[in-house]
Formats: sequence, C-alpha cells, structure tokens
Amino acid sequence: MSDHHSQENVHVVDYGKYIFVWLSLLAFTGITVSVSGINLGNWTVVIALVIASVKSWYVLNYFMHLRHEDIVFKIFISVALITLAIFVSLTFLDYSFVR
Amino acid sequence: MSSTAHTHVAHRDDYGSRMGMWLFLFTELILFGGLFIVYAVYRYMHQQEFHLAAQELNTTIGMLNTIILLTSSMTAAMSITALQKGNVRFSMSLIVVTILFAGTFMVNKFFEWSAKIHHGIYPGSKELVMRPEGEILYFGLYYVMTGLHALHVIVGVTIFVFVLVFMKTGTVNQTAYVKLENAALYWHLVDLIWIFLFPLFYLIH
Amino acid sequence: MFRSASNFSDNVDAVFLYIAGLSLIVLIGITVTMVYFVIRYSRKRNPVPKNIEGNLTLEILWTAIPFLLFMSMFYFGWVGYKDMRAIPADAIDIRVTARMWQWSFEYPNGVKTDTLYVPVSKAVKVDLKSMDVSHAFYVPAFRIKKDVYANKNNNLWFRSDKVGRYDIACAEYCGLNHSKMYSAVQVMEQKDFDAWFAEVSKKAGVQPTLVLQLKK
Amino acid sequence: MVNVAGPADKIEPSFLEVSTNKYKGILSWLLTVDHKRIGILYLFSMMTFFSVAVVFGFLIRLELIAPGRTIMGPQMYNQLFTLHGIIMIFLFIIPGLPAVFGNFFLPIMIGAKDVIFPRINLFSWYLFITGGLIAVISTMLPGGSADTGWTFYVPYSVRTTTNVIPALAAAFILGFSSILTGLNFVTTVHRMRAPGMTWFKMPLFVWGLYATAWVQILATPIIGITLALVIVERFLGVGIFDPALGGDPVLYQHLFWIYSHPAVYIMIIPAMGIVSEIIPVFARRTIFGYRFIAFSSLAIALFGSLVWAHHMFTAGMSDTAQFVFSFLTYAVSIPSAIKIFNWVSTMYKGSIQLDPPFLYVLSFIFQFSIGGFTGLMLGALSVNIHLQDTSFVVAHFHYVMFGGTGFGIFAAMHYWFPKMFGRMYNKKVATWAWAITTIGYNALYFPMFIMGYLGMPRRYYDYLPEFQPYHVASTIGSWILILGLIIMFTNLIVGMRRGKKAPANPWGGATLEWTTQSPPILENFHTIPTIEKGPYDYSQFEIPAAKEAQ
Repeated sequence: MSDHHSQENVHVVDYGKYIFVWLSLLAFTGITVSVSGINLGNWTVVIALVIASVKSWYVLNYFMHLRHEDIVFKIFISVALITLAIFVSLTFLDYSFVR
Repeated sequence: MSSTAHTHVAHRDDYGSRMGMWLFLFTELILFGGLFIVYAVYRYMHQQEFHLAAQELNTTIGMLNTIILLTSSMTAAMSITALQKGNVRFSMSLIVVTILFAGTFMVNKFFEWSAKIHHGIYPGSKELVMRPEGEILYFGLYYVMTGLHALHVIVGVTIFVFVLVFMKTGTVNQTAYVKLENAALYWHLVDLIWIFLFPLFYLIH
Repeated sequence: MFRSASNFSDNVDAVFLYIAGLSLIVLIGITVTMVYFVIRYSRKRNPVPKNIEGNLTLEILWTAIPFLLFMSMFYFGWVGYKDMRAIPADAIDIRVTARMWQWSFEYPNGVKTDTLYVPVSKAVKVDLKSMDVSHAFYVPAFRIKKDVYANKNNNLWFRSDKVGRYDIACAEYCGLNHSKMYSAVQVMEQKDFDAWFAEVSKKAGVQPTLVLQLKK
Repeated sequence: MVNVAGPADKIEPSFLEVSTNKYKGILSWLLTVDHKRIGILYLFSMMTFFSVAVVFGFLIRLELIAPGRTIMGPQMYNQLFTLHGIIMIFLFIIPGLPAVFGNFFLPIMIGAKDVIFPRINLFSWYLFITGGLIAVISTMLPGGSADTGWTFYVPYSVRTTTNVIPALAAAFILGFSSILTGLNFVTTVHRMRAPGMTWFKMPLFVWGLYATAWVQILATPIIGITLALVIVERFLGVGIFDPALGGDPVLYQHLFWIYSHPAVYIMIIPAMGIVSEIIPVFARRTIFGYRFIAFSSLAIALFGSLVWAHHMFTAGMSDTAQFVFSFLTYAVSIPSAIKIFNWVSTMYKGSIQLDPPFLYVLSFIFQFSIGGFTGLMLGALSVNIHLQDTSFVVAHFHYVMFGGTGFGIFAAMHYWFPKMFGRMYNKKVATWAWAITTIGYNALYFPMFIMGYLGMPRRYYDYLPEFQPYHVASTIGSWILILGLIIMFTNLIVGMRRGKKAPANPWGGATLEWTTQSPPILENFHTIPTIEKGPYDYSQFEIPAAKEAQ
C-alpha cells in the first residue's frame, strides 16, 4: 500500500503566488494576441498552441496544485494527455497522407 | 427484514476524492479532445476558409473573456487558501466574485452570439449555407465548442453555489474543504479549455 | 457461386488459406492439449496437483513465435493490398454512381448503363461517388470492395480474367432496400465488348471511345 | 489467505437482509449504496435487457431462414438488428462484467468494505436505467425506433426519419454510466486495498477490471461527444459530419471507432479476468504466469486503443494509415495469445474438477480462440478488403463478444452464484445447459464464416438463394442456443429460490471473497483482512467442500 496516507500534509499557497501566476498568465495572453498579428504561416498555430500549453502548465501546477500532489496524479495526467495525443496523431495518419 | 441503518462508509478520504475528481476531469478533457480532433482535421482540410471565417470573430471580446476567466480562476484558487487559513467569510466572498466573473463571461458570450446570429450566421441559416464548406464547418464548430464550454461554465457556477451552501451550513470548513477543492478543480478545467479555444478560434490570422 | 475471377482473387484466397491453415493448426493444438489436460489431470486420475508458478522460457517462446507468424501474415496482407492500390495507367476509367438503392455506370464517352460491362483481361478503374448516403461497392468474385461517399473520391481497380457475370453488392448499410442493391459486372470477350460498346455509343450519339472526353 | 471473517459456523444476516438505509422492501434496494446490492440491481436489469435482445436476435434469425419476406418487412428487420446491437452492446456486454460482477466482487476481492464512492455507484445505475428506458421508449414513438445499425454511421443517421435522437441520447447516457463505474474502480483499487494487498497480490479479475476502468475513463468520452455531435447535427442542422454541409463521414467513423474498438476490450478484458479466476480454482493449483497475465491486460488496454481504424480498411484511408493500423492490429493479438497459452498451461498437472463454471471456461477458450484467429484473417489488409462488412465479420465479433465475453458472463454467474445468493443451483442441469448452449452457439455462428467468405454482406434483409443452406443451419442453431439459455436461466432462478444452502467456500477458492460467508454480510468483513499470500495459493487447502454438496 504505497498511497495510503489519507490525511496528507496540507499545503497552503500564498495569495502572492497566485497573483504572480495570474500576472504571468495575463502576460502570455498578451503575447499570444500580439504574435497572432504577425504572419508566420504555419508557425502561427504552432506558436499559439505552445503558448497555450505554457499557460495550461501554470494553471495545472499552481491553480490546480498539481505540484503538491503525489506522483500518481502526475502519472495519471500524463496517461490522459498521451492518450489524447495518440488519438490525434493516429487520426492524422489518415489525413496528412495522400488518401 | 431488519433494517439497521448502518453508518456505511465511515472514513473520509480527501485524497481519494481528489483522485476521483481528476479522473472525472480527464473524461471532460477527452470529451473536448474529441472536438479538438474534429477541429484539427477540418482546419487541416480547409485552411483558407478557416482563416477567412475567423476574421469575423471579435478578438477583443475573446481576449476580454480570456482575462475574465483567468482572473476568476485565480479567485477560485485563493478561496481555498482563505478557507485553509480559517477565513470563511473571505473565502465565501472570493467564490461570489468567481461566480460574478462567470456571469460576466456569459453576458459577453451572449452579446457575441447574438451579434453573429443577427448577421445571419447560425447553423442552418441561409447566409451560412451559401458559404464555402470550410466556413460552414468553422461556424458549426464555433457554436458547438463555445456552446459546450458555456454549458460547463453554467455547471461550474452551479457547483460553486452548492459549495457556498455547504460552507454556510459548515459541511465545508477549515478542516474539511475537499469539496471546495474539487469545485475549484472543475473551474480551472473550464479555464484550461478556454485557454485553447481562444487562440484556435479568435486568433487565426 | 463461389468464383475467383479477378487478378486479386487467387492472392486473397492464398493469404486467407495461409492464415486459416496456421490458425487451424494452433486451434487444434490448443483444443487437443486442453482436452488432454482435462482428462489426464482430472481429479480422479490426479488427486494431488502440482504447483507451477510459470516458466520464463515458455513465455518468451509463445510471445516470440506468434509475433513472427503475425508479422508474416501482416506482410502478405500488405503486399496483396499494395497491388490493389497500384492502378495501371492504361486502365479504362468508369464512373460509378451509387444512390439509394441502385448503381449506375458511366463510360468515359458519356454512355450510361446499369450493369457494368467490361472487356476481359483489361484493367478497369472505377471512380466511386454517392448521390446520398454511404454505400460500398463490392464484387465478391473479384475480392474487391470500397466504400462510396458523397464528397470523397474513392476508387479501385481490377482486371477480370474470366468471361462471365458477377454480382455487385452494396456492402455498407444504406437503409430500407440495402439488401436489394445488387447489380452485376458482365465480363466479355474483347470483340463482344467492342461490338456492344459501339452499339450503345451509337444509340447515345457519341464516339465509341474509352479515352476520357474533354468537356467543352 | 488468512483472517477468515467472523466465526465460520455462525451465519449472520447477510446484505440481502440488512439494508444501508432506513427503508424496507423495494425502496431499500432502489436507494441502497451497498456495492453488492447495486451489483444485483445491475444483474437483474442487465439480464432483462439481454432477454429482450435475445428475442430480437431470434426474430432476425427466423426472418433469415428463407430469402424474401418470411415474418417481417425490411424496415422492421432493420430496426430489429439495430436494437439488437444497441441493447447487446450498451446494455448488456459493456456493463455486464464490470457493473455486475465488478461491483459485487471488486471490493471484496481487495478486502474493502465498499467502493470508494458508493453514491456515485448508485447514480451510475440510475444513469444505466435511464439510458435503457430511453432506448425502450424510442421504439414506441411515432416514426419507430432507429434503423441505422448500432454504429449510427452518418450521413444515414442524419437523414433517416426514424427516432435516432433518443437512441443516440440513450447511448450517450449509458456512456456516462460506464465512465462513472470506471472512475469508481480506479480510485477504489488505488485507495481501498486491504493491508498487505500489494499490486501483485491482487486477483487477476481485479487487474482486468482496473485495465478496463482506464479504457472506460479515457475512451468513452470520445463516443459521448461524437454521438452528441450527431444529435446536434440532426436537431439543429449544424454542419459537422454530413457531406452535404462539407463534413467528412470518414471522420465520424474515426471518432466512433476510437471508442468502439477499445470498447471491445472493455467487454473482453474482465471476461479474461474471470477465466483467470476460475481455472486455478478448478485445477487446484496456482495460475501459470501471473505477472504475464496481469501485464497482458494492461497491454491489451493500451494496444487496443491504437487499432480502431481496422474497422475502416475499405473507407479509403491513406495507405500509411492502412499499413500502421494493420500492423498494430497484429500487435494487439499477441497479449491475447499469451493469455490463452497461460490458461491452458494452468491445467497442466492440476487436479481438475469439471464443474459448470469450468465447463463454460473451456467453451470460452475454444470460442475466443476462434474469434481471435478469424481476427487475424481480418487483420490482413488484402483479405480484409474482401471480408469487410460481410457475415464473416458478424461471426467473428460474435465469437469474441458472445462466445468469449458472453460465456465469460455465464461462467461468472455459475462461479459466484453460491456466493451472491447463498444457494446452489442444480449442477447436472447446469452441465446440460452448458452442452446445449455451446452446441447451439457454434451451430448458429459458424456457418456465418462460410457464407461471409462466399460473399454474403451483413445487415441484409434478403439474400441470394445460394446462401440459404447456411442461413437454415444458422437459424436452427439459434433455436438450440435459446433452448440452452432457457434451461440455464430457469435452473439459476430455481436455484436462487429453492437451491440447497451453499457453504462459504463451495469450490475451494483462495481469493478473499470465499473467506466471507455466503451471502456476505453488509460490509463484507468483520475486520479488514491482512493479506500475506498471493491470490492463488492452494498449498493450505484440503479437498474442497464442493464434494459434499454433490
């Protein structure tokens, strides 16, 4: 029984940290909006998605407290994200080649 | 039949509750993931038309809504800290602020949709059916995806209202706050999804 | 009824028999072993069981051997399929239109029929298009099949080596009369085909050519 | 396994008598949060749906005994095979093992009092019933029930005038019922294992359920959203999949199979778990290759999520996709093969008692092997082109779903029956029922392989006269099968009411559920057991009590 410590130590996150994360998120939002004005061809969507991923990383780790959770939670979310990635990429095996 | 009312399932497992919540969030994630697959495939097939159609969305409203949701996510997260510190009133007001932000988001959404519908762009409209296939698909997905997201906003608000009641009655308190944590987790997911919806629909230039 | 009449038939049958043969051997092996164990080690004959936790060598063997066999099956299937995709450049191009619940065929010069007439030993390419829901173009005797969609250009090809008449069935469920959506491929000797084609072309008032006519 | 629950000779009021709430009678069941009662609620509702779908299947077979119209028109036929599929898939096989036997036995087998979220557990049963009722009600609405096939392929499902929306909504709701069960099981396995119950001391049925639960959580939402999109498309005319609005029907198929292929593994993995439970008990020795069986469950769950497009080899996908998906299809067969070899090896040097559960397992191995081997034939691209959408495919998936999972469910019913109801059925009758069912089953489905290869497409109301001999054989098989089913169910129902009292451990099983009394008490154990040994350790056991019961 590796994960049987039901009343784990409580993490109280400072308000200050939340405000910092919030400001970063706003900054990234600004970046993504201003970058979208520049025409970078196919890279536009890549950059938009990278910035969105960075923002989600902040939300997951700080707002959703993933950094304070057990390793099991991190494995879980990797499994979920990898599954989704597999669904997308295998679907594109069909679409991105000559049909 | 002797019906002894047992105290069935006595022990509390906050860790387990959060684990269950995360698993549920994965299903929500994949639910939207299915839509993102549809979006990706159609955008790949109709790049030009997606670009053209996206010009018609109002980036300012989209950005405003992004900021609103990010801020509400922060207040939701802060409400947990407040409760952990024993500051129930402050925690409750933070939740109320979160709900108000959610309301503002919905009002913006309402104006945005009505403007589109006013211009005759809605599923099955004459104006839309005349357009190229890619644009029909773009607006179809726009309505479905932002619509489903809006539905999640409403659900999130409902959950927060319940949590407020629980805080009032004391079921959720300084030592037992996993319900608030789970409500906030749900709300952050709503935020997360919007983080992707925003660039994918509003920022294709 | 069960005929093999195209350039693909023999290969498909051979791959099928290869897999079926191997499967049958293993299935008989598993079943006989199982029944033997049940009899040999019944409670009566063998009252005291022996605990065996496992055997790594066996596990590796029965992972590796099936893997190799499966890869051979995969390979033969893929090779056969590649032929189906390699459409010869000189193939006669015929448009097939599916609608609930009938087939129609259009030759390059615009002649339309409701049976597919083709010359023997000539490559034929069919372009598939649906006017409504999805269907599937299936000629069992040729071992070929392809789904038919409204806005997707699917195609396939075949070369029939035997004169005769072969069923075309719809293999994708398409509603009420799905099971009645039959037509036929009529494979003719070259001279018979030429004669037939000249006649129908004359009736339609077009040149009997199988080269695609440029639309004016 | 030690720490037997409570004094062995004294029978205490079981969960059948003691309620978790203050109500009596039917309400004490409908509002129960006891996992065992919920399992039984599932059992009875599932069996009801199963019986209905069997009747539909019987009617379909009867119609096909001769070409042309026999007993019904084409519209009726199309609706019947659609309902048969929807009910069997969404209301019988998918919930079958996890929701019935998983609910009942997963907590007991890991030494827990209940699942971790008992109220969500009950809620998921209500979702199940709601979905089922919507499906039933849709048949009575004007316009008739859906005639799309259980696959709901667009654009036909968008265009037909029948009541597709209720059927879609039913499947959507049932999907969420399945998700909640999966979520409950994953968390329960992580959080509720008894002290000493390490991952590799878990029974293989639990491993199977755990792997399945992940598939339920991660794949089901895709079908949820896909079906919801079809509803929206039908209802509001939003352009998503309909080619008339620019949509791509093949994309629908991708999304549909992204879930529905893994769903096959939702159906089969727990059945494989049952087989892994039953063989050691009746061979009285430990399972061969425990870890390989456990990991192969996870491997099947993983690879099973990567092969969906082998349902679409004739759809005109890119050759790259055809290549990769055919390859992966062969990859997924390997863990299944590993399981079969390990099961057969478990019989080696055992001391085998041919009781009804074991007989069903033998049928399972035989029939599932045939299903697997014909799957190999379907996995080869060139052969698949010929066989796709023929009755060969119908036979193949019935061999896996019914010959495999169905017989797994029957095996589970006969294996755990004494534990669930505290009584024993008549074993002689059960053996006869097994023999008749197995013969009828094979007679029903084997001819379909032959006519499929000869070119008989599936979902055909009418057929060419040359196929008739096979159809007649198949229909006669259906009668034998149904006769067997009637005997089986009658025997079980009679046993439930009037059977001999069963001891706590009639088969001499070593897993935890056999250490509780039959039927178990409300919270399963007086004290939560501590586990020291593996799940299939028979070194301490005497000759099983089953001897006396005969």
